[in-house]
Amino acid sequence: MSTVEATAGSQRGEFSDWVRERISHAVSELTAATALVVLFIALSFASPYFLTADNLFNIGAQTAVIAIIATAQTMVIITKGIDLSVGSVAALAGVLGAMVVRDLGFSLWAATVVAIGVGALAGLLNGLLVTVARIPPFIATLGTMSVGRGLVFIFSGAVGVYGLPRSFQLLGNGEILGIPFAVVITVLVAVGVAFLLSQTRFGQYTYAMGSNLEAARRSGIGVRRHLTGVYVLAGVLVGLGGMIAASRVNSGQPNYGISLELDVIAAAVIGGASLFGGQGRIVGTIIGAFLIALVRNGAVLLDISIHYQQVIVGLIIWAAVYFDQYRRRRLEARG
Amino acid sequence: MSTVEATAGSQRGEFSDWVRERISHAVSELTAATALVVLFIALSFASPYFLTADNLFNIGAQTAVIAIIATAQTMVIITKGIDLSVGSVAALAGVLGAMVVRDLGFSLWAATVVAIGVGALAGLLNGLLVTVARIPPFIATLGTMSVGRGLVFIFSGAVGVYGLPRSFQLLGNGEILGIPFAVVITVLVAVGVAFLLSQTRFGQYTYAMGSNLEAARRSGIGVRRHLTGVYVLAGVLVGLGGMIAASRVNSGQPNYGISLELDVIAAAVIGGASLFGGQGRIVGTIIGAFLIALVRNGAVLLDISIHYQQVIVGLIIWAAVYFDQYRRRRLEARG
Amino acid sequence: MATTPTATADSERQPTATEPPVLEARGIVKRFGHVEALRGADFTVHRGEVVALIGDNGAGKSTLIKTLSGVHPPDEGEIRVGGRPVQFSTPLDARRAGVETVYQDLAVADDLSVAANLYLGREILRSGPLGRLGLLDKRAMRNGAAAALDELGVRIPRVTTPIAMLSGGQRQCVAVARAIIWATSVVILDEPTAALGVVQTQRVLDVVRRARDAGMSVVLVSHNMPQVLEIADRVEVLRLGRRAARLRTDEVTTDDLVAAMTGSLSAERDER
Amino acid sequence: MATTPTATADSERQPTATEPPVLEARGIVKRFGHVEALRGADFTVHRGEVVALIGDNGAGKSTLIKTLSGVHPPDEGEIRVGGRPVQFSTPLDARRAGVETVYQDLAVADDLSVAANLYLGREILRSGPLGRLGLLDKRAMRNGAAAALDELGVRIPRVTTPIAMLSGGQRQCVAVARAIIWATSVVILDEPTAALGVVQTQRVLDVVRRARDAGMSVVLVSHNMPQVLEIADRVEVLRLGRRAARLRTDEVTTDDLVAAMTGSLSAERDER
Amino acid sequence: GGVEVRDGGDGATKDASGPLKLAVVPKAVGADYWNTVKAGAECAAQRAGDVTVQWDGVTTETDVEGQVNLIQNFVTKKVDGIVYAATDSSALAPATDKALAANIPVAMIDSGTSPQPSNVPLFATDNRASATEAAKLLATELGPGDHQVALVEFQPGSQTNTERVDGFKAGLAQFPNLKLVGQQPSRSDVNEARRVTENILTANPNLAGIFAANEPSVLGAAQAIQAAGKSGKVVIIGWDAAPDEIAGVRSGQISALVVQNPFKMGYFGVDKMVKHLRDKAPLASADTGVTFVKKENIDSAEIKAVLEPSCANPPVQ
Ligand SMILES: Nc1ncnc2c1ncn2[C@@H]1O[C@H](COP(=O)(O)OP(=O)(O)OP(=O)(O)O)[C@@H](O)[C@H]1O
Ligand SMILES: Nc1ncnc2c1ncn2[C@@H]1O[C@H](COP(=O)(O)OP(=O)(O)OP(=O)(O)O)[C@@H](O)[C@H]1O
Ligand SMILES: [Mg+2]
Ligand SMILES: [Mg+2]
Repeated sequence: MSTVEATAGSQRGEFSDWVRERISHAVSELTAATALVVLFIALSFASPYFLTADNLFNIGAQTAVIAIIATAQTMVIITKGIDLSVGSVAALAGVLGAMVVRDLGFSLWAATVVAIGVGALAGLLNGLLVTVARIPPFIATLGTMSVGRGLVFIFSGAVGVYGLPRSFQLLGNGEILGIPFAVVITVLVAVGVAFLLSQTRFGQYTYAMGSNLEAARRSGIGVRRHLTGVYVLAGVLVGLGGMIAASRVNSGQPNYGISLELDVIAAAVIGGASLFGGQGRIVGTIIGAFLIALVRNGAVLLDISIHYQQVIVGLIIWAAVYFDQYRRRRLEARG
Repeated sequence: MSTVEATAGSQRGEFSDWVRERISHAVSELTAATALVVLFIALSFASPYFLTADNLFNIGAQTAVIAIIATAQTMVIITKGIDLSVGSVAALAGVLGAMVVRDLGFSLWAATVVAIGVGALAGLLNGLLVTVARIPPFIATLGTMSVGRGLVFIFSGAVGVYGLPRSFQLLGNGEILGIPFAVVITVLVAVGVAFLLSQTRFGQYTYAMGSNLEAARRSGIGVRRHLTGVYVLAGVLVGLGGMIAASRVNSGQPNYGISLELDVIAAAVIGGASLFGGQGRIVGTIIGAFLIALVRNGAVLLDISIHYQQVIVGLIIWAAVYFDQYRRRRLEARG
Repeated sequence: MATTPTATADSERQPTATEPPVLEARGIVKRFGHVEALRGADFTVHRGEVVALIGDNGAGKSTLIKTLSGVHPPDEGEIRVGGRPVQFSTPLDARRAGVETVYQDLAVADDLSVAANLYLGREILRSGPLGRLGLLDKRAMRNGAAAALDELGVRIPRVTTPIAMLSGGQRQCVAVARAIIWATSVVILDEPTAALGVVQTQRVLDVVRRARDAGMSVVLVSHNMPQVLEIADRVEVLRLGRRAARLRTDEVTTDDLVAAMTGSLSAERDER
Repeated sequence: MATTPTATADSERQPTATEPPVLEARGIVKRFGHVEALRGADFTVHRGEVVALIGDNGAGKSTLIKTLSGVHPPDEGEIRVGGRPVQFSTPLDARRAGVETVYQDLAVADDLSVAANLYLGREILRSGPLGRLGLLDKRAMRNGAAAALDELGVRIPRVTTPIAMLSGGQRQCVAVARAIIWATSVVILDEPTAALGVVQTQRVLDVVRRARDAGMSVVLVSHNMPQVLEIADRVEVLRLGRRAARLRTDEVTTDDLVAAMTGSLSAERDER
Repeated sequence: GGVEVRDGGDGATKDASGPLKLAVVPKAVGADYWNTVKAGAECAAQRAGDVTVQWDGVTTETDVEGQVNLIQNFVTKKVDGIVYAATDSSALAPATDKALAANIPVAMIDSGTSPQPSNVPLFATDNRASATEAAKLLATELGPGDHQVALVEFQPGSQTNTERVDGFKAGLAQFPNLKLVGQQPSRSDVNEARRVTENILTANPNLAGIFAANEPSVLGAAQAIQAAGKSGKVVIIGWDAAPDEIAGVRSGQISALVVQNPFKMGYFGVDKMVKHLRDKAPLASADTGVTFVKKENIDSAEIKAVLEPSCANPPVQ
């Protein structure tokens, strides 16, 4: 009783620490990832059509836009923000992108630049509303959502933008070496943003601002500039996503993306992001997006009606997050 | 320089303190209230039809459901929660309320009890998901939103519930002494909940849990029970609101309330509630709800197209919250 | 010091006490992920004594206190009240057993007023039927809060001020006042005077003495060794999640205490 | 005490100092709503001295410090650095002027690791072009953080632990270490040792002395009068938002300090 | 045999006499109209025998991408044929192409694609022409003299909505005595339709007529007019034939309804597809026609067949 062991956690060796840390980091994704794998295997058995290259690429292409926009949303959520305007802004970007092709004869790539620019501007607006006007993100982006949708209607005259050349479809329907172009873009975006968040100063500041904005400010971080930067970058991705969506349906759709924000927020949160800021990783978000997509795909393959699909999606959202929370608590409570 | 005045803030007299406190409490509502008054006066001049008893009662009746559900939402927001399921649950309550009248011959009042019961059950589910399963409110209620909508479609067969007796309309279209019944109910609900929040222990706990859940727990508050109670009470009001909405259109509509959650959250936040919990008052929420309703009413009276309406609603949301934040900062910074 | 006689009387009673300890922890283990904050910690408080719980930063003092007040259920070990094993699964359980705690992280609700925080969980209701409906008697709570804070000598703008607007010391005063108002059997104070001014600190120590004289037990966590020696009857030292020593304050010096905390002295006298 | 000679040298230089103070506040007024936290506060630090800023709870110490470090722009009054008036509108401005601060409410990012917090706002980037892209050198930061914490004698599970998991004292050590690593001209410490253990407290005081010896100025807020007398060259007393006294530590006792804080003594010597 | 004849998951077979599995996709689920389409499709399946209909759709007509994905998922599933109503003519064209490329024949109902491949038939009514007809009907009901009229549309930006609005306005243009004083959307929500109509009535106390472009819009507009005590004084021309709409026509609240023949669309879609698959019959488009339902003709046998379709007596001649 009178001797004291000195075996503190700090002396157990660097490597095992590193391993433990990796595991604890991966926990939040693990649940979603496990769910994804289970669902994947279940569907492979349940439907003979599921495990075909075509179907898997389809799922990839179908999920691309959601995944890209969910990536953007994750960045914003990490800063303790939220972006409700993603749907409107994606529609605005897609419609304007389609219009410059149809009316001004822009090439697909020039149009993509325009769409990205539209997204960036919307992001800048969101960022300035949050940082300069100090409007809470929920309200700032709710306003942008409403204004954005109004602008889409005004610009397009509330009519879809049709009559686009076939080349317009390349972004959404084209392939590289048999892999859908949209999937390639999604992978690039996800990897890029994941790298940015985990390995760079910009990412560090993003987490810091979400964790404690005042601490970040007192640490001399230019929080206005950086927070605005996050919104702009998110806007860029949303613009890109909107353009891909337009390209996939070969037209600019003024009604695109209604309630898209809920889907992408769900993807981020299923993937372990916290709406109270400071937490979230892209790999989790991507898994979350695919989890939702897989449920939808599987439901069609198994002939489950949309009504039951909605019930099932709800149950899966609950289950994924429940087990995630449960694991985290267990890990915190017992190791 | 060597004497020290003893005139601390605490010695300035109780009454002036009380006055100052009232003012500072009212600040958050003041901005929204000012906006409401300004808009009211502007509309009185802009449209000769605005300032008629008929139109004002119409606005009241049109806003009743939103105001009731926004009241429910405010309670949840004060606890640092959010309820995305209000639209689905209101639809479910309205559809089931209409179905028991049509298929089982229930009276309107019995059907209202059923609708309230449906809301209470949904609230209980939300509450248990949040407190027992420890799923964050955003996700818990997102799931309920999806499941609830699925159930509405399944129960109703995705068709409106028609063929209701005329008496079914009483709740939404009846009048007492010339005042729409729905308005009377809204006033009762708002006053009741405002009293509950500001004068009772239940209200005190609601703010405490939203401000610091852990502190509330350590203070011996049964946080599970109380938080669940808040969700149940919110569900009751949502069920009531759904029934009034169904009664107003004399049918159960499975599509009712899509994106209603955004409207009611906007009303609450415009009225000074904080999504980070601990803050919010019913007066503000009611003002917020009427502000939005007035914008929509005015836009139609002035024949502004929906496109510009959306832009204007966005601008008003920004402006109301911007000035609210600005005033609060000024008040905090300078007195 | 005016209280020395009492302290002596108490400490004389202790070693041979037949009365079981009011609060006792045995072999408490508590893990957070892969960090083992408590590794079989023991702790004892008898009736009417002031026990200081000391230890290095990160020794596990706050964690031990949280298990004693029902915030963290322990992973292993048992807690006894008056000799009988109990399960504190919520803070309310501990409170019902008469244990009142000031936490190091204060645990106050920032948006609520000072008065509301003082009465949180124990609101004064109106008398009569209105009270049974849960109607608050706000005036009574304001007056009670003002009186309690006066006793600790804190200058606070008004009791209706939200806690968020208080200075560090003012916040701490509110937390201390809250525990002291409600204490019936054991008061646990986790570094209660860390942010307090000289005068307020003395007032808190006075209150602690009065509580002891009234037969209550006080557990005091502090890094201020002179303060510990001044106020405590006994000291228990926690090191790396275990009890490393139990000392009588009338037998030790500051240096002994430091030695015990850092591990150069080990004076655990096992009573079992 | 080993530092007395230096202290004396410094304090001799002061009264007749031709060199302007490194940091000076004049007539600072700061209001929060209807609370006037500062009512014309003055404050002076010269080069190479340790000044203690003391005062009752709620006297306005933390608020004064926040105006000096750019967190709260003052409503009235001016701040001078090396005699020249400056406008600190953000903490970065103060930092650029060489003022480094440990806040009473710590201001750390709970979700970030200990190492990330230590380097927050001053991350080490990889060398070469990757660094120019903002790529972090995480290993260097981990090592640097471990070394800095070792110096303060803190036992922290690992530098990759999120701050949220640390004990109160461990958190404070991180905050202190952060300010000390980066200080170049003035270090302001708002109750830096409130939650620290005996050993850690001594280390912090050692660091303060070394900083002073290296020509830096240190502002220390503390409620621990013996500590103030031990470490500070000079004391400024704040009362009800104003400077109530300026004292030399070699001329006063604890009782004098308490008297000054509570208002029974007023010893403001106006230099202007 | 029942309607849902399961084939044990082995739907890949193209054996002409074997069981067939068809996907039938509406623009959106959740309206009386589409349920009638479903009834028609299932009726045809039942009559043909050994045909399974998989009915699935998105929840809102605006979810164009969702429908693209859905069609694609059906192609993956290798159904024998796809019968669907395009939420957007241009956006769904590639989806149709992909199905055809996978050797899955496609038939369109209600709304086609543009371009419409020659081997893909369209069984539909012309929204635009019918809406123009509705405007003429409104003019007739109101009679000579200057009148104020309003339009309650449902979802701006969706193609059906655009067609009906354009058609109606084109019709109005022929009547200079009719002035369009208000145009607001209901977002296919009865409460919303009621709200905007109330506000339009407030702003235009002399409003004489309303055209409401789909089921929820009609119901909400009728509610608002009734609540304002203007039943019968404001002429309503509506669209679709939900039970309460029919009741409104009977009571005189609603002057006329433009009623398509959704049963026939569903029936034709499945029937022609089955014949194509089994008998190699060529697929050819057909107009399924519209009916104008008024108080006078509501009880005629022909209208009854359209309003209350049953598989015993399908309105498919
Ligand atoms: N953000 C704020 N909002 C409103 N009032 C504030 C705020 N910050 C400080 N105050 C008030 O200003 C006064 C001075 O506070 P300050 O924190 O400067 O005191 P202090 O001297 O640091 O006290 P302590 O020793 O307790 O830390 C207090 O009465 C406090 O209530
Ligand atoms: N919630 C938690 N999650 C993870 N680790 C924790 C948690 N709480 C405490 N710890 C760890 O447990 C150990 C003991 O912490 P504790 O707060 O009990 O120390 P303490 O003795 O109170 O120290 P101090 O004197 O600094 O307040 C520390 O190493 C800390 O990192
Ligand atoms: Mg502690
Ligand atoms: Mg302070």
